[in-house]
Amino acid sequence: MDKVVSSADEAVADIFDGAIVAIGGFFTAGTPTSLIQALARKGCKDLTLVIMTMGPGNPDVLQLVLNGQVKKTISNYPFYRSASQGADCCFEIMVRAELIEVETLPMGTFCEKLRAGGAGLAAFYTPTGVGTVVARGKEIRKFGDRDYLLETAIRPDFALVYAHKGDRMGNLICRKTARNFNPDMAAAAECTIAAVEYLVEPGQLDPDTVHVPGIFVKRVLEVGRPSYVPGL
Amino acid sequence: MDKVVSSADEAVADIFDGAIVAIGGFFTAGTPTSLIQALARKGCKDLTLVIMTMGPGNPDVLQLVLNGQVKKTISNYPFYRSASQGADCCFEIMVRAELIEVETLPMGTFCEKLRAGGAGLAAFYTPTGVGTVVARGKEIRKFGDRDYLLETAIRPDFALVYAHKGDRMGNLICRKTARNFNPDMAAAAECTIAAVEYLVEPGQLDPDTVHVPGIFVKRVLEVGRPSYVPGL
Amino acid sequence: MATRFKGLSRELMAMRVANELKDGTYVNLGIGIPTLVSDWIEGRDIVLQSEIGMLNTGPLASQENVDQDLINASCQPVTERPGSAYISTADSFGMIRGGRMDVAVLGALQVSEKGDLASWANPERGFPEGVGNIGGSMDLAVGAKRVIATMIHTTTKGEAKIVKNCGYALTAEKCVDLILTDLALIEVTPEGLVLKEIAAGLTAEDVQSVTEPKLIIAPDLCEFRL
Amino acid sequence: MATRFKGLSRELMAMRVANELKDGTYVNLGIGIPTLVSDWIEGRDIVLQSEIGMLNTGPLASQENVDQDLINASCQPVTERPGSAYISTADSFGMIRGGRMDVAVLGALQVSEKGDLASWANPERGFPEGVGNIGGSMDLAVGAKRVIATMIHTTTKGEAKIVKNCGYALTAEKCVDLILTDLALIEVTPEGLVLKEIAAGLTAEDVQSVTEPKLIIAPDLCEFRL
Repeated sequence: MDKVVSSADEAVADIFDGAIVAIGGFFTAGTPTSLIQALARKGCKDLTLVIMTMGPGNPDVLQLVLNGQVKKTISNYPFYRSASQGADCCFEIMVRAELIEVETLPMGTFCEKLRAGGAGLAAFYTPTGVGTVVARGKEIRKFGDRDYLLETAIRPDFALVYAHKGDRMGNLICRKTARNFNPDMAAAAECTIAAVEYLVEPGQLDPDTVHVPGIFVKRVLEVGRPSYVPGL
Repeated sequence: MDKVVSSADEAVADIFDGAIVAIGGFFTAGTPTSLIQALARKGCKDLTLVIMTMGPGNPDVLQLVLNGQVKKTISNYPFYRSASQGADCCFEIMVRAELIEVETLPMGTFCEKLRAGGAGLAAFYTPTGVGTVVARGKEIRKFGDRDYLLETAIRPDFALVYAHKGDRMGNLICRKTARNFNPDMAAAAECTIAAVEYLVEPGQLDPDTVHVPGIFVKRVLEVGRPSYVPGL
Repeated sequence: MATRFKGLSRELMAMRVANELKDGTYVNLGIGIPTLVSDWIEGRDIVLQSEIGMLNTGPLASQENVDQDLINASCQPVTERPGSAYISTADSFGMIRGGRMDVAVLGALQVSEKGDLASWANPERGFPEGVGNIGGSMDLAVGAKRVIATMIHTTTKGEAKIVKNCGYALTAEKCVDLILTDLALIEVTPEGLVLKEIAAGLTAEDVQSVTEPKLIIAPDLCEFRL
Repeated sequence: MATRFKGLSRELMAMRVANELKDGTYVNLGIGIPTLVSDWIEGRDIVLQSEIGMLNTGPLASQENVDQDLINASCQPVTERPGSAYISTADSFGMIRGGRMDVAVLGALQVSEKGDLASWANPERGFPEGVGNIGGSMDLAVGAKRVIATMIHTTTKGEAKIVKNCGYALTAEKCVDLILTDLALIEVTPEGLVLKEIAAGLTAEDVQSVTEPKLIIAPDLCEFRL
């Protein structure tokens, strides 16, 4: 199995209008920048993005917003922390204008909905969000003496993920906190596309240390290791 | 934090009568033999064991049965495959005599109940077991066009787990298929006790390759690397 | 007692299953006849999953390269292939339920005409209801995109194992896509069971005589394609 | 507009929180004042968790040892300590909900007398209801064994932030165990809010005058133990 593709444009070629696209990365760490840029070039519309944040540390996703490609986001920390930075941000402006719909989830629920999707579960009961606005319209159920909230799985159509090393079969190893959402998004999506810093041959990754088994990955693109200054 | 204990007996000293004890290992791979032996020496009674199998590849757990320490097992492959081997097995004999209660779960449900316990979830909906005897008395619910079964989390009082390497803070690295149930049992239990082949100092394990973060582990016992012939 | 027909050996059954598998797919092989399938796919571009928590499982280990920490779900020492990955058993079943197995080849005790599978509880063992070795069978039957059930066509007493309704405890409902026995290859379709291939020297009537539901004879019925 | 009392600096607030932490525990520090707590526990046997997916997070990185792949949940470059471990964010929150954090120190906008916490949605930002940066706050508030809420005692307009009922969107109900402001240390008990320590030069009446619910004065009320 050789899942290597030779360009970011080829990697995202079948993403369609209206697709649900999960994008890995936690602020600056572990974001598949070149795949997001290719998605902007491709220009498909009405996208639902499943992504930690829109803006902070992630200027490339703002290009998708500026292009008018984003219909909805499912996020946990969508906005700039600072109100002044936020006021200038095209995403915030479009949210206030009701041009983009935002679903905000607790970070643990956000992850777990993806994890459930990847693991073939329909839904789960979590204690997080009970008694808050997150619980609106959702079932509350008591187990033991505690209330839990029913949350359903997310199965994105596509996931754009990032890893430090990957082999041709799609096995991925992430590095430090750049791992973050990438493994669970890779497992949850129907079609997962991985940007890897270093492409290696099968057999060169220690099988005990693989974070994303190749079965979850449809395409692998080598992007090299960029150098940047982390922080917001 | 130094979680190292100097003997298996010390490691299991607070396991109490009536405790729910999860025991790692898949047949012969990754079983904390010396901790099971210490539990037999300690002799506490009315135990509920959460364990893949009773017997095949696991003679030490049969000693717990012979000692009359086991009230119930929650397993997924409890018996010998061969009826003739099974007929001679003390566990099967006691099950038939209704002296030990057996709850049999699909293997994926077994794992996932532990995973949910460790992750602070109360329950989940799985497609596995719908339309079978496993579904008896459990809620069935439709999500989309498919039926799912409600399964609740397991939170054992103790977990006896096994790893290849461990550091003093309880970080563990497993080896090949000896990983199996060990990480999820470690996360699920109130008190997790780890037998490790090699004890190392904090800093000697690559943090990207840890399978069980030390936060889940209360005690670490170095047991050396035994040599045995795998198979049933 | 019904006539016992002569059909494929277990090894040739495994070979026939191997011919069903496509390159570039992920496959889980159950215990028994399914395990033998691995002998027939060496060198092919098929990734085997072991539900214990391994992807890209290699052939059984020979005595000198046994690794005590490396077994398959049947507890047999196996080997790695380039591009293997280990995962926890929980993640392994996440993968299975999540629909990532293109094919699961499972042993069977009974298969119904609707594709219900009974594979884990032989009443002869005499356990209380609901008790037995379920193992990974239910998850695989439910999760795999395509389920191939393999078994000897009849019991040792000559009773049909392809039945109208399973009398044994179910593994999963309506999950089997293809049945391969020593005597026949039968596809489960919405219209019923379609007899597609049979063992050399047998007729469709022979197979029907040891099969409880009425079989639909495929227009291109032929001998086993081996 | 209420009188603005002079209390602890943010740095000393962080120091006071650090004194609450016990050796041998696992602690998560939120954004803002909580982040500063790490400066006061260096060399102590406390393991910090970053919800991004790291255990045993070390101090902030200095310019020369920045690793672009190593940040905390506030996106600040940090360092490893011996015995660190990386996990996925999903596993990190499993750990948090599963009750493995001995203490979470969280920033707050309001805390009610029942210990309700409002920390994520400032209505001044003007987002639609339910929209904002929830981040990891809800999971931490629900999952940690002990929640310490830190905040400046009043708003910039001098309004009380310790209130009978939170007017801002909740993070979680009845989750706060201890409130640390620049003016006071207040324990949340079934009987109500107990004023335990106050800033030098202030009286219990001063603190009460900028606090909405009636405070219970601890018999051993004293100046901040720094």
